[in-house]
Amino acid sequence: MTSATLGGLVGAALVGLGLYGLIAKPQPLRKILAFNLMGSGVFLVFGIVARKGAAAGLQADPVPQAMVITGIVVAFAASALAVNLVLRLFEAAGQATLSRDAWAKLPDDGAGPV
Amino acid sequence: MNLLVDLFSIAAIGAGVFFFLAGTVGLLRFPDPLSRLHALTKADNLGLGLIVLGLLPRSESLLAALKLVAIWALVQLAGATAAQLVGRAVRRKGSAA
Amino acid sequence: MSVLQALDIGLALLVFAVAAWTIFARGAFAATVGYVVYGLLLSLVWIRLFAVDVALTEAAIGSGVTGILLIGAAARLRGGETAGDERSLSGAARLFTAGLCILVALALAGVVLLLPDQGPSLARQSMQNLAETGLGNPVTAVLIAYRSFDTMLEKVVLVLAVVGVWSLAADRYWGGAPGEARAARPEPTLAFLAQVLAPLGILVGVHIFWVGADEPGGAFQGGAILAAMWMIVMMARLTEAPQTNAFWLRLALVAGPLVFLAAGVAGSIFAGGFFAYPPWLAKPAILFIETFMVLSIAVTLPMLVAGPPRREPRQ
Amino acid sequence: MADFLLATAGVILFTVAVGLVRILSGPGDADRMMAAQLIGTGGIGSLLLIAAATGARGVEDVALGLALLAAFASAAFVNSAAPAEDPDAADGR
Repeated sequence: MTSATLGGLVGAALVGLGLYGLIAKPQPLRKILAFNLMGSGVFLVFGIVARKGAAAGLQADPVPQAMVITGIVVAFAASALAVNLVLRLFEAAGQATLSRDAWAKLPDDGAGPV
Repeated sequence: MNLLVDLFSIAAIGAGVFFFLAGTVGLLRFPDPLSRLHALTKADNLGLGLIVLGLLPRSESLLAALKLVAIWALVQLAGATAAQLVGRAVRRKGSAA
Repeated sequence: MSVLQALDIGLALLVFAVAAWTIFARGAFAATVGYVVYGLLLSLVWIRLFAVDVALTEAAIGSGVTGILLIGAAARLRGGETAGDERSLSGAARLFTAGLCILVALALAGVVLLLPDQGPSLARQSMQNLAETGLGNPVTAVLIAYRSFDTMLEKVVLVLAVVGVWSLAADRYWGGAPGEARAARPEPTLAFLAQVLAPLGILVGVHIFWVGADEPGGAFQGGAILAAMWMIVMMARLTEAPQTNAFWLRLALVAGPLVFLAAGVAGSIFAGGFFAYPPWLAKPAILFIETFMVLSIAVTLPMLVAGPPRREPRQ
Repeated sequence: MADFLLATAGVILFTVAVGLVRILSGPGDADRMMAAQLIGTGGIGSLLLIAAATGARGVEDVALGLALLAAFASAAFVNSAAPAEDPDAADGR
């Protein structure tokens, strides 16, 4: 097995792991982590497409590489927005969870201080 | 000549690995955060330093060699300050931190 | 089995184990540190796939800047996880989800295994036209010349993300500076670190941007390192976060996409196509655009991490 | 020689992995921050060794970037762990 195939298999496993975390973990921060994990798994799978497109003296196809670079930056921007939303939720409501029971226990509808 | 360079690399890098091992053993064996921190920084400084030393004669250009030394120096700085910062955090909160 | 294969397998197992830790760890903080470790390991994997430009991006953004963002958030959110959280899915639902996710992973693994050994590739075309761009690094050529529209829009996404973060502010803080007003005295060690690191980091950031024309590196990676340096200086409180209504800040945020767009329009007027560069001007034009992109990235990333305005604007 | 360098990189990654098992599990957050520090140094070491063995170009710059950002996780941790207190007062001096 080549290192490229191995990298792709890791990518596939990461997508599975990330998807599980995204669904099963109730805390928003954990969901953000899981989503990023999933995203990097997709990048890795794309990375082996680049590696298998090695030609013309290059060790990997530059087009997928450039797209992955763009992807990493966009993923960061999205994570930053998501993290700031969670922090704002925590600030406004004193907790940062999407669990329904936890919200039911709050005295008001969670509007909290501004 | 080549053989000599190889022997030097093997000796230095081997010694570097030894310090990484020693650092990990320290992490596993030491009872409290501050002494674990101590073990960690030793691995950082000596381990990476010796590996860089072993790789120096193999670098392609003078610039590459300078970069290797710069990497080691930066890791020194990072290791020393991070150890200080984490150590202060440990002391601030007591041993539970 | 060669040593290299053994190393690859070991690295793959380590990446997988750390990723699993990130998902299954008990505390959010432990999971977050796991993610930072994971990001660093990932740049090793990219080196093994011979994608050094990606490894550099992953090291600077995926591990470095994301680490600041997530660790800061996890530390501030401490106590925000309620005890009832772990019960949110029943055992059966959990099992079902796990089965589903394993199926997805297996399907993807099947695709990976079925990929042809020599896949379709644009490598040849990108090398053939490389001379016309005046660049030596095909990845930079793809980013700034062949697929410039993508890259320009990506810069717009960054600006939109900043607008999104800023609009989380309460009305009265709009236009103010992000971050709480803190104790004036900085942590001395942190201040020392920032004082030593920032000048070196600016040097390295500019270097990585500059060599990006011919070697692995480029505007994203160099800009991200510059951004990290501004962040450490702000964290050490050697400088205040700027007011978000400052004109220079807003100009710097949009300078990258604006110059990029202007270059595109100029191309359609003078060179016969949107984002076309005349060959004799290609390299200077690309470096000119990249310079403003570096500036925008170096300003955007710290603003994304700093969060919404939290102080009333000074008049 | 390449095999020696790769094997060394493998041994370093292995020791780092063992160390990670110990400190990622805590008990405290400070221990966990050490995990980030440990993988930083070990990662840079094995990166340099792998680069020397496989001859990938430009890897020194990746290591340089990682080295620059090595202390950032710890800095962010300290910075948000004690946001409001005066650092000297908190030190008990």
